[in-house]
Amino acid sequence: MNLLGKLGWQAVPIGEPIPLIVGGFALVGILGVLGWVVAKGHLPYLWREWITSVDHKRIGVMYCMLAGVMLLRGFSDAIMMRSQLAMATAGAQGYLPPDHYNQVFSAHGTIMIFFVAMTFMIGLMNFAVPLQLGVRDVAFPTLNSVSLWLTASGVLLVNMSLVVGEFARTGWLAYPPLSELAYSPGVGVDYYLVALQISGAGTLLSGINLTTTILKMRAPGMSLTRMPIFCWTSLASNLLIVAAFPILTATFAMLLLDRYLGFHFFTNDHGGNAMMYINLIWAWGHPEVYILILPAFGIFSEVISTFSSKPLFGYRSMIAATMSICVLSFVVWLHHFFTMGAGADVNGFFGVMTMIIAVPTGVKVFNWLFTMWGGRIRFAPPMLWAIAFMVTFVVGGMTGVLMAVPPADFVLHNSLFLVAHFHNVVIGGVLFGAFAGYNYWFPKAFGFTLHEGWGKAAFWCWLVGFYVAFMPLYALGLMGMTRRMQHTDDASWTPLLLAAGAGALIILAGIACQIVQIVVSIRTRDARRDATGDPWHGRTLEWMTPSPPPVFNFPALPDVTGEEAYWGMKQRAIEARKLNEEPDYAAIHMPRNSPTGFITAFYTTLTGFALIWHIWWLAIVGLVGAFATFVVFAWRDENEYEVPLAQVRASASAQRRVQEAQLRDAVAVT
Amino acid sequence: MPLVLSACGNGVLDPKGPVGAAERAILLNSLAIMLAVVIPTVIATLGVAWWFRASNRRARYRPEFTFSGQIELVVWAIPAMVVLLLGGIAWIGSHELDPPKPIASRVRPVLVEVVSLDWKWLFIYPELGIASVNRLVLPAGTPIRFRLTSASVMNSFFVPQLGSQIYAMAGMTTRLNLLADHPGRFAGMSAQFSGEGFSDMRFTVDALPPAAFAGWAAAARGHGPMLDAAGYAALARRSKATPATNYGGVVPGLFDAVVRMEAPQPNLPVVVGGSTQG
Amino acid sequence: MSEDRETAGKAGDTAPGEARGATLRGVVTYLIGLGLAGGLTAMSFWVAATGVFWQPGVAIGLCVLAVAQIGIHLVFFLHLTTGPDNVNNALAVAFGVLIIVLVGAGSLWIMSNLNANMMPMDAMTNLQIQH
Amino acid sequence: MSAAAAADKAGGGGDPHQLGHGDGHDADQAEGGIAPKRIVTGYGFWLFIVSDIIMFSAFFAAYAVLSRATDGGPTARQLFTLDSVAIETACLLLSTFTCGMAALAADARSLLWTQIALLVTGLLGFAFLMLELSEFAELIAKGAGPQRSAFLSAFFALVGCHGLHVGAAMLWCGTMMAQVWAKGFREDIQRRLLCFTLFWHALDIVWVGVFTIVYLLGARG
Ligand code: HEA
Ligand code: HEA
Ligand code: CUA
Ligand SMILES: [Cu+2]
Repeated sequence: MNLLGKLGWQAVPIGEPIPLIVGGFALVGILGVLGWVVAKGHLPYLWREWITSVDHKRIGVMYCMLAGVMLLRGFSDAIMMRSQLAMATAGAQGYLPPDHYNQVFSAHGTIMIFFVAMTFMIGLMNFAVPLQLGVRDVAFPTLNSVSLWLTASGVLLVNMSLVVGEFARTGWLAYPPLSELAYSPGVGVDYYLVALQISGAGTLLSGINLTTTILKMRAPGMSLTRMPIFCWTSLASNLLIVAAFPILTATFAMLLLDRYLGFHFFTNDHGGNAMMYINLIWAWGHPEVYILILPAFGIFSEVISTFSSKPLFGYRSMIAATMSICVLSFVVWLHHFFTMGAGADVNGFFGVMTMIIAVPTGVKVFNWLFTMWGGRIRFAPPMLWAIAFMVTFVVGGMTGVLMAVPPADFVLHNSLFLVAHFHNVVIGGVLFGAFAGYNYWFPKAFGFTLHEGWGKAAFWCWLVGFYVAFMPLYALGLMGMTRRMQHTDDASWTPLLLAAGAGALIILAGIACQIVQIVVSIRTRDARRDATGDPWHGRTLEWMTPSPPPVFNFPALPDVTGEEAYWGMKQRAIEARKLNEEPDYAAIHMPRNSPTGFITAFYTTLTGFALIWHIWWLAIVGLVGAFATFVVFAWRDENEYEVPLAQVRASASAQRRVQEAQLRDAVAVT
Repeated sequence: MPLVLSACGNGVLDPKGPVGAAERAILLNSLAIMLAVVIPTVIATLGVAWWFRASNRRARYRPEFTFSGQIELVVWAIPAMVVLLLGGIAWIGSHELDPPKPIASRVRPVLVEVVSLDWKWLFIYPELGIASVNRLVLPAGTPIRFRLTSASVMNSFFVPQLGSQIYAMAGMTTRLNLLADHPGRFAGMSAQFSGEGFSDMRFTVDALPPAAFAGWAAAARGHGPMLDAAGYAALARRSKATPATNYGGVVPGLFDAVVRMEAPQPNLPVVVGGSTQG
Repeated sequence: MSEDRETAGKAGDTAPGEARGATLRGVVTYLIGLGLAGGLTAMSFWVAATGVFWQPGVAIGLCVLAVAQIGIHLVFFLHLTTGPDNVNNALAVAFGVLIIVLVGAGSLWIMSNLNANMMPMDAMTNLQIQH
Repeated sequence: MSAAAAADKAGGGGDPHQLGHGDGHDADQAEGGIAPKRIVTGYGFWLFIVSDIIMFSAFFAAYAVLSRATDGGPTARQLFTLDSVAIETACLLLSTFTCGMAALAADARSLLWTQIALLVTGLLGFAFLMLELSEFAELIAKGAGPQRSAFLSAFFALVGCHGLHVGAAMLWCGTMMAQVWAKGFREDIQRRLLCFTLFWHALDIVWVGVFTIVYLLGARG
């Protein structure tokens, strides 16, 4: 038996310089950062305060940072694809051979959906939901850390495939039989499956955690119909995670069994049925896109209402729309394979069900419109993203509905029209939402605001770049260009392909602005401190805390008496010309930090890597290690510490002084 | 949108047969219906945002305007009505244009059996006893009944100017009916990613006047290689950007043998270390 | 926080699966559950084996028996009730059941439709031979 | 409310990690507030079970679709004998009962009876697993292994997945016994016991689906 399984020197793709160089840079970068951290003596700090942290705010921030880094990876893939397609026209071959190009789009799709869009959204929910609910942390803080590190483990494995072995060349959903051992004998698909199984487990746990938090832990008085709308959309999104991810796990498990143990779920021979995979993966896949978009809808609702200085219009109707999208998303999945040969009744039924989703979505759009109506709109960056979203998303949604008409989809399926549709909703919806949330909550997380000028510059580059990059794809799709082409032959497509490439470059400029924005903001942070904790005149409870909030968030849980809890408190204070009575404070027990998450993820990474390379002994070591970690964690006796009363009082009275000053200003104005 | 319309010669907006034409009509009608809602929505969004900007002192600030029963009703009703209309179109359209549904015509249909291979298309004319690779020749004005399968991974058979695409999958047969109104040359392709040679997995479609088609078939029959077991085994080997060829004869029942997976299996890639060598 | 709210304690929540009442009553509940579940299981096995029933109906009968038994488990072992303290627990189960029904029924419908549309003719005859 | 839950409140275990305000603030859900820790934990685990069952339903769906895809190999009717399945079913059902007894014993703070009930539960689970494994071995020896046909793949995956769960639950059972023994009936141990019993009961529910759909319906062909 070979101790290293299939692993050997030939696994390093010397023949393909590009991934090696990219990987090399990444490696040097990571080692550089690590070296710097160690040399500066920051490691113990990082370990104590971040890596082992179980604080939902820090975990949220780490999720977002992970997503930010992966955005850059996903974007470098995107630039490679766009430049390849701009060069490889009219029969030219470009610089990426199919073998490599196919890995690039598969990795791009996988990374963008799982490790950018979803990771970013989970990060924002983690950060904001407990604050908005007026509680001190999520239901299971240590589990939260496990979720984070399992996601990171998936990220690590996907990136490892750059330098050790290869990634899947099957598209981001790895349809069999192409992804079966017979047609993809390399380790690429194994990397894909194992990495996503691990991060999927993390996502599922995080979904359970947040659902429990929202349903079982809210500030006293915060009934479900007093919850901020972002909490509602988060609830819907996490319910979808709880219901959809197990389907993905099962589906991937079947494909893994096919590949590792010679089962025949989806093989061509012995009665396997690849259509079953396609059916199951979309039964997860469609809800997945709503897992992404629903939190974004929530962010936009908060942002639009805050920056219009008005409560959200039609709050209850928004809740109804959210929950109906949540349920409807489970009855439409066939629209991804209208052309597989199902009968007219089936196609018609799922087509109609799909369109019905446009109704609650439309209701949301109109409610946002009426929220702005009669408002006093401030065009800060979050609001700009929100308005751009409203305009862009309706276009993308419309093209989605167009493809929900089966006969139209018969000619649009798998064309660049489809690619344009989903970038239109995923960038114009999810990514814009992530950026809006990022600009909105950044001051809360770090205590200083982001530079507005650079933020606006980034916004405009992104907006223009997006339209230049993706509108041509609609046209190309109608002209008959299919997706996943490594090169094209039709010379008349060249101008549009060049335009799309140029669009990606404009987006690059936008990204550059975002990076400059964050650097400038950090360097000038002292000038841009958020002293009040409420830089946007917010309406929900997170703005009641100082920025950044103390570990325990609230010295005493706020008493909620209506919708828009914090806005109400501020109004009442203005009327009464004084803050409400100071509550009794007590010492607070908070969960101790714990390395459980990190260590578990270490062992799962080990197991994952071992499985990919068939190093069976190592896989067993990893599993035993994970179990041991679990038992050790379960055995510990002390899992809380006490924040002394004095510290709670100090924090509370500091914030009270700030709020009194704010109140004086407000009273002076009226 | 003008950009889209002007740029679409050769594509799905320039159909050459009844299926494609109907699909284009459905596409454009649905688009128009939705644009009737979407364009006002976009304009209203921009307009409202601009008018109610904080610096506009003429705009009335109405923070209490947070609910209105009438508006709620309208807001749910507008998309619902649109969807009712579109849903009707979708339901009827999927029945009218169901791919297996024969095309009504006085002309007797021609049967073509399509096999997707790594990475080329095999077209068998069982009634004529001939076959071709990467070139589909059709009689114009004649309904074509396709039966499709795959000898390896999934592909999707797609001729944008003729209309509907459909998957080709191993061990199964899908059905499709198309018709080219007039003679002409169209591009065909696989629309479902199938690996390494996917980008070149294209074919030309030549719709000939019926007489010319008969002539082509007669000329092809008996000339060129024979598609027997050995010929098929050679064809099934992986190849990229395969040039178009004709076969002068086909063993009967080849298509069904491929469906039953009794035909020789294509050679598969070998693994060296972690990476695949094509 | 106001004192009254703390004591206002209308029906609170119950942890899922939590039994209430004395040990003895608990044992009795479990015994009843065991008896019912055991009876239904025996019935299932008997229905499957015996020939006294109209055969095409047996499959449905077995499914009904299984659903009944799952209900027994939920009520007597997992202590799921319709009481106000159990609303959240019941809702979670209902949501899960809804999804399972939607995805399960949808998948079976889609797959049978696809298979029917795509079976090569002779495979269809094969299928009939197998029975 | 059970004695344990009441004790929970008294013991100040009201709210998870004291993340809320004060102890055991048990306000009405509709009015918000933070549920006691026992409920929060139980509810989270309940959601996990729901998701686990959804995962099983995907395997069930795959089995239902593929159960006829025997590729000319043995069919369910030819393979399955109901005797051992009946014994397996009895084992699991009884173990569910003893598992409930363990919960009651723990509620009553009886260390001895808790341990005995857990032990019996685990042993019954072990018996179940052994029977299942011997059935698997027999099938494989007959040439009816998972590689034979899609039907057998789906069968082994579904039943094997349930078996894996039972195996994991046995590991957990052992861990619980050790913890109860070492730490006594502490609140966190009690909560874990609650989750464990939920898990065990849920496995039996899945088994009802398995023996009905796979074995009883399968044996009829
Ligand atoms: C969330 C999903 C997402 C996002 C955001 C994107 C973003 C982009 N995508 Fe793509 N894409 C997919 C999901 C996504 N994509 C999927 C699922 C596929 C299908 C794959 C398949 O076929 O299997 C695909 C396929 C795909 C293709 C292949 C089309 C084909 O099949 O022929 C192309 C071609 O150019 C492309 C281009 C782009 C471009 C130019 C962007 C640009 O918009 C890139 C945008 C750049 C960034 C997003 C980076 C910005 C990051 C920062 C500035 C960091 C900031 C940090 C903080 C805020 C903390 N994408
Ligand atoms: C966040 C991601 C996201 C979102 C929100 C959506 C939203 C929608 N999507 Fe999209 N979709 C994807 C991501 C997303 N999609 C991805 C990634 C794929 C491709 C995957 C792949 O193959 O790789 C895809 C593919 C896809 C297909 C498959 C096409 C094909 O493969 O051939 C279809 C077909 O029906 C579709 C439809 C829709 C519809 C109807 C909506 C609706 O929810 C949109 C609703 C919104 C509106 C309609 C706009 C607002 C409404 C109004 C202003 C009211 C008035 C309007 C009307 C009444 C029409 N999508
Ligand atoms: Cu695919 Cu039948
Ligand atoms: Cu979808």
